[in-house]
Amino acid sequence: MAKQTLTFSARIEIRGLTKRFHYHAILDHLSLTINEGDFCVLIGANGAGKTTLLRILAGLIHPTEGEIIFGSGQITNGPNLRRHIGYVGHQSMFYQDLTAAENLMHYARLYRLSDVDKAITNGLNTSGLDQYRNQPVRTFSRGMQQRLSLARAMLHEPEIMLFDEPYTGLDQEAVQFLDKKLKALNQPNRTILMAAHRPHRLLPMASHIAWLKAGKIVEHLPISQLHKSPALKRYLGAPA
Amino acid sequence: MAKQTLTFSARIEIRGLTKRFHYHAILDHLSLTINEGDFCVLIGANGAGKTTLLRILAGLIHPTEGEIIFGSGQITNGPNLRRHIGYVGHQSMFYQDLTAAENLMHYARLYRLSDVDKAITNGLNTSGLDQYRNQPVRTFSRGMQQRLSLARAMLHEPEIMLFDEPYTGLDQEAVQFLDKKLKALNQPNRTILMAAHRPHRLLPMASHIAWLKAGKIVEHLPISQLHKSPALKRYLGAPA
Amino acid sequence: MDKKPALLVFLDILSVILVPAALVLIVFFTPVEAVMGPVQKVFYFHVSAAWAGMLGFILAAIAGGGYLITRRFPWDWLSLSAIEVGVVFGLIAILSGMVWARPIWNTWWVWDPRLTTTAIMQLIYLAYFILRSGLNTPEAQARLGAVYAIVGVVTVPLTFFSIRLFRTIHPVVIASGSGPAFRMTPRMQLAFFTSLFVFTILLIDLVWNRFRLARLQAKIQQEVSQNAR
Amino acid sequence: MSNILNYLTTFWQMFRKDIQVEWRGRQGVPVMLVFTLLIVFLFNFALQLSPELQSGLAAGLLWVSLAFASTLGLNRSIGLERENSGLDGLLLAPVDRSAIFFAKSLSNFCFTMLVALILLPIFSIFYQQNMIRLPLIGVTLLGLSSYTSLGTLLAALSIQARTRDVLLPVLLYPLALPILIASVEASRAVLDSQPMDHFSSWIYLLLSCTLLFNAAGLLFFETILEE
Amino acid sequence: MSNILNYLTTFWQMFRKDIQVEWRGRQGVPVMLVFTLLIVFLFNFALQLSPELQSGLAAGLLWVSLAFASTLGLNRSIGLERENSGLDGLLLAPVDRSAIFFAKSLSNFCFTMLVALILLPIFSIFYQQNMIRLPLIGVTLLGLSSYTSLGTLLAALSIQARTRDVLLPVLLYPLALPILIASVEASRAVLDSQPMDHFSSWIYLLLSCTLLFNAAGLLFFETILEE
Ligand code: HEM
Ligand SMILES: Nc1ncnc2c1ncn2[C@@H]1O[C@H](COP(=O)(O)OP(=O)(O)OP(=O)(O)O)[C@@H](O)[C@H]1O
Ligand SMILES: Nc1ncnc2c1ncn2[C@@H]1O[C@H](COP(=O)(O)OP(=O)(O)OP(=O)(O)O)[C@@H](O)[C@H]1O
Ligand SMILES: [Mg+2]
Ligand SMILES: [Mg+2]
Repeated sequence: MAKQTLTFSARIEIRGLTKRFHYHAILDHLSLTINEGDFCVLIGANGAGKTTLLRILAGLIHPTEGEIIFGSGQITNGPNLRRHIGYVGHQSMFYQDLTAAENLMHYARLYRLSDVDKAITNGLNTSGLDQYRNQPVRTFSRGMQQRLSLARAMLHEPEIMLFDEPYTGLDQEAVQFLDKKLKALNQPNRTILMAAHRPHRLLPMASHIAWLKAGKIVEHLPISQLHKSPALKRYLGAPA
Repeated sequence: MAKQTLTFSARIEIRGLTKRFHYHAILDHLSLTINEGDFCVLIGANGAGKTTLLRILAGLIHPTEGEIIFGSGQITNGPNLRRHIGYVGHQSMFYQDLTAAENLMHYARLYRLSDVDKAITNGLNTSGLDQYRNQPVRTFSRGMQQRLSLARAMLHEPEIMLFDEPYTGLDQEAVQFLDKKLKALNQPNRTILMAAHRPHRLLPMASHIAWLKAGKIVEHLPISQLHKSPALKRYLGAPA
Repeated sequence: MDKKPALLVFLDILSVILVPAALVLIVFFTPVEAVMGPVQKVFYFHVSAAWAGMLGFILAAIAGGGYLITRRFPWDWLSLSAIEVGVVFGLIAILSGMVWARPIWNTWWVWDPRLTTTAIMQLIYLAYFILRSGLNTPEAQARLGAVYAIVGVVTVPLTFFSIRLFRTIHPVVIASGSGPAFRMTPRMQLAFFTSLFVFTILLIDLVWNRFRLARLQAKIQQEVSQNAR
Repeated sequence: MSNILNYLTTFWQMFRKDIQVEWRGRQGVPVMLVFTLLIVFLFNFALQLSPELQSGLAAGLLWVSLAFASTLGLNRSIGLERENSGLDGLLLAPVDRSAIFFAKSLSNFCFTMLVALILLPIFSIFYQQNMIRLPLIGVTLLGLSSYTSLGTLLAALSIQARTRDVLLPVLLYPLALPILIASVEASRAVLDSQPMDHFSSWIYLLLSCTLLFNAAGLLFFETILEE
Repeated sequence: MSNILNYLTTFWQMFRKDIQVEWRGRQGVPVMLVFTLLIVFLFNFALQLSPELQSGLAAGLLWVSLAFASTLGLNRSIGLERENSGLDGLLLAPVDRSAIFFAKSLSNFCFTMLVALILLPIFSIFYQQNMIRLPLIGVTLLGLSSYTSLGTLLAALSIQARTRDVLLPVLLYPLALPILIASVEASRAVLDSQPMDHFSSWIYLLLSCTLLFNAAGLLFFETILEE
């Protein structure tokens, strides 16, 4: 099995993306390019379409129009592309009757990881769920489910990571784990796109910020240029 | 219909509360008193039992042992008590096929509010969902659902408000609305108990803080006394 | 709303003329069948309606395929229109069959395979509407509706062949059946093929008109949702 | 006095909401209707019921298909309350939970009865006998009202299980057997134009089942809903 | 080559997971089994099947009850993937979606077949004839395999609808009718000890249905799952 990872460049180019629900365009000819190695924070009001955008990128919903080019565009949609993508959404995506370890095992096998056991132990360890590994996911609290979701999404160490408000429900300890993990992940060959409502804590880590408004990306700047957009600064407000 | 509100005092006294799942005690002889007019922030690690505690207080699950006394204890469980309680949980509790306005209407009628229309318009206004009032809840984004949940819980202006991470998924605008609303709600005859993971923004508003750990409340202090508990201060960490 | 294409106007007029013409042909031109009497004249519309209905369902499956390949809504409108019109024709076939059955078999309904498979085919396409109405977006309706229309079309040949598969009291005319068939005189054949033709024209006309209605509905919805915000 | 009024308000509001949701989605009644027809066709094929037999079977088939269909309706009606923990919302409301029970069983009854009323003329055609008779409608009314109150009770029980999707029929059918038998027997007697006193015992059985299950709802619904 | 291997790995992993979940909860098979027995009792009561009749009806009843029961199994099996958007997790995985289809239909088939195998001896006792015959088992195998592949396909269709709880039977039964008829006819022929060539056309019909619906799964499953 030749590793395709070698040739994959984690660049995302979105061109003229439109998504309509009942003829109402949530995303309206949106264009955005995220270069390999970027850590882009996606902000926008409730209902702006952040989740919709991320789900389209993850291949979970189909856009009405427009195209998305990953890397140099050789790998088009399908299993080979999905191998390079990790996604953490609003919901936890687990089999409620299986234990944490069994769920991770299932995904590890679907991703055909070479060392399944190590990957699982590692995932449970870093998310601090070791002691709950044999407990059915059904009994997990919200924060525990979120931790497990993060572990699941990082299991196969994808080059493109899509996070939809990943800090939701995490306690102080887990927040620190995620911060650390994000710093470790943030490498030149990996692209991170993260929807967040209170991005202040992320600003030191992230490289770019994109503002989704009325179906379009109205601002997309490196963090260092933030001062150039007073509107964006105003929207972000004071750190909470 | 005589208003019972006049005689109701919004005090919560929890005595020896135990909740076991499969013989494992999540809450273990927990005792806590929240006085009328308090705004108590409940903190604790993921899986500590915050949600369990709040759901027990809301009457959604029954404790294994222990008792809870509301007010002076005359009003025991049942409809009369539930009238004074508002709860915002992890889930949104709406009929997905009905619109936002219809859902609020349903609850307003169940609570037998005197001016249903005004209550709904008011609720939708303050939560900024006016333009979505006739859209089915099914199509709402996470943040919009959370806003609606808040509107629902406050519809009947209860004396006891239980919030489980109410800031989840809210954007900047909604956060400000909630802050303002909380300040308005925080009155001498109203008690607020709120589970939160990053309570720094709440500290100026709240009056007390309670720390749930290993099934017990290990600290319960007025905010002003926070400096007396170095462990708690360490747990809270630096403001994010 | 754009103007009706000339061909459609022509089809409209054609069907308005042809349906009464066929009726006249059937009533005055064909002989009265010896055994069954005048009721037998239901035959022409009965078979034609059943034929048109099945044609509609097959058309819907093809249009469904078109949607899945191109992902363009007009195909979906066509598929939906064809099924709606097909269901109406199917109902006409069943009702006219019932009218026929009453004097011949002395009952409105028997549990005969042909009758049952026809009714089941109707239910399949009623379920199609239930499926669509349970889906939230036009995209999902189109996509899943197309899959269902394609999978569902397998019952059409089954209904057609049911009289040839099972022992049945329902007559077989087309194909060299040996069952309780009746012979068609040349005049009967003329009327029969005429009404088949007329119903085919009627099907095309109705589907086309319904298709335009679907397009209009989509347009209105679009405008409404644009004005909403 | 004001208590009774409150009770009725709750009852009415819950009932109204069910009608509203059904009206919005228009899914329960059509699904049930198509489903009953399907069952009838399926049985006629699979069991190859011969025509002579069928007139006697009409009552049995009517009730079996109504029983199956109304399970669908019950599942949907209670699934509605469960989506996104809507049940929590109800439990929080300051209302008597038994009022919720009565409202739910009334709405379930209405939907199933509607299906039955559409079914009777269709059955009349299929089985060549006039089934649109007042006494038969009366029996259907009684039978369905006890069936749906039992069903509502058990549906509330079953949603708390992990296997809620499939549990209801397994709980419901055995318990509903007396109701079904009584309804079938009474319907058969009506169709055979027997005098009332020949089957009055079945009617009494149905009446007492209705009373019993409604009383059970009144007593136990609160207990069933709490977690 | 490595593609085929990948495909098989996915298939095997999905199948294994279904078995694991079933083993953990032990909910699908027992529920189906109890349900089939209930249906048999219900029919015997409601339709007042007389003992002489029953031997001819056994095949019909067997298939009707299997059809009903396996709908429960299908609902549960696909409900499993839906809970907490588990379906999203599957869609994210770098696997061929048709492999998921084959795995799901195999596991559904296994559970239903297990129920059928337990049912055959029970039916033998109820209807006083030996039903544990190899040809009958063969017919059951064929019939159920095409039934479950069609069912899996339609279950995937129906979970995307708002009325998913109740939609499946309405979609499935009419389309499955050919399968059911063929299975009933073939089973009847086997029970009457007819020679194979008397009912071989039914067997061919079943074989072609199996092929057809599996091909439909291969073609359409990807399309069905995308949102
Ligand atoms: C409710 C009752 C009936 C239904 C649902 C029904 C249905 C159908 C359908 C769907 C067809 C067209 C299928 C095909 O072309 O193969 C058909 C054809 C036909 N029907 Fe009926 N029918 C009914 C009653 C009757 C009765 C009572 C008669 C006359 C005794 C009759 C005579 C015929 C004949 C002669 C054909 C043409 C058969 C052929 O060659 O295919 N039908 N019927
Ligand atoms: N099926 C649908 N029909 C109609 N509108 C829909 C549908 N699904 C989503 N929407 C609309 O799409 C918009 C975007 O939703 P989305 O979940 O992407 O927002 P978001 O940016 O993630 O918001 P949040 O910050 O609250 O999570 C919302 O306004 C929502 O009402
Ligand atoms: N049915 C159950 N069986 C066994 N354990 C359970 C069950 N339900 C909950 N638990 C356990 O109860 C504990 C408390 O859960 P709870 O949801 O109250 O935590 P929480 O403090 O709200 O956590 P979070 O901050 O993540 O929301 C968890 O450890 C969970 O594993
Ligand atoms: Mg979102
Ligand atoms: Mg919690």
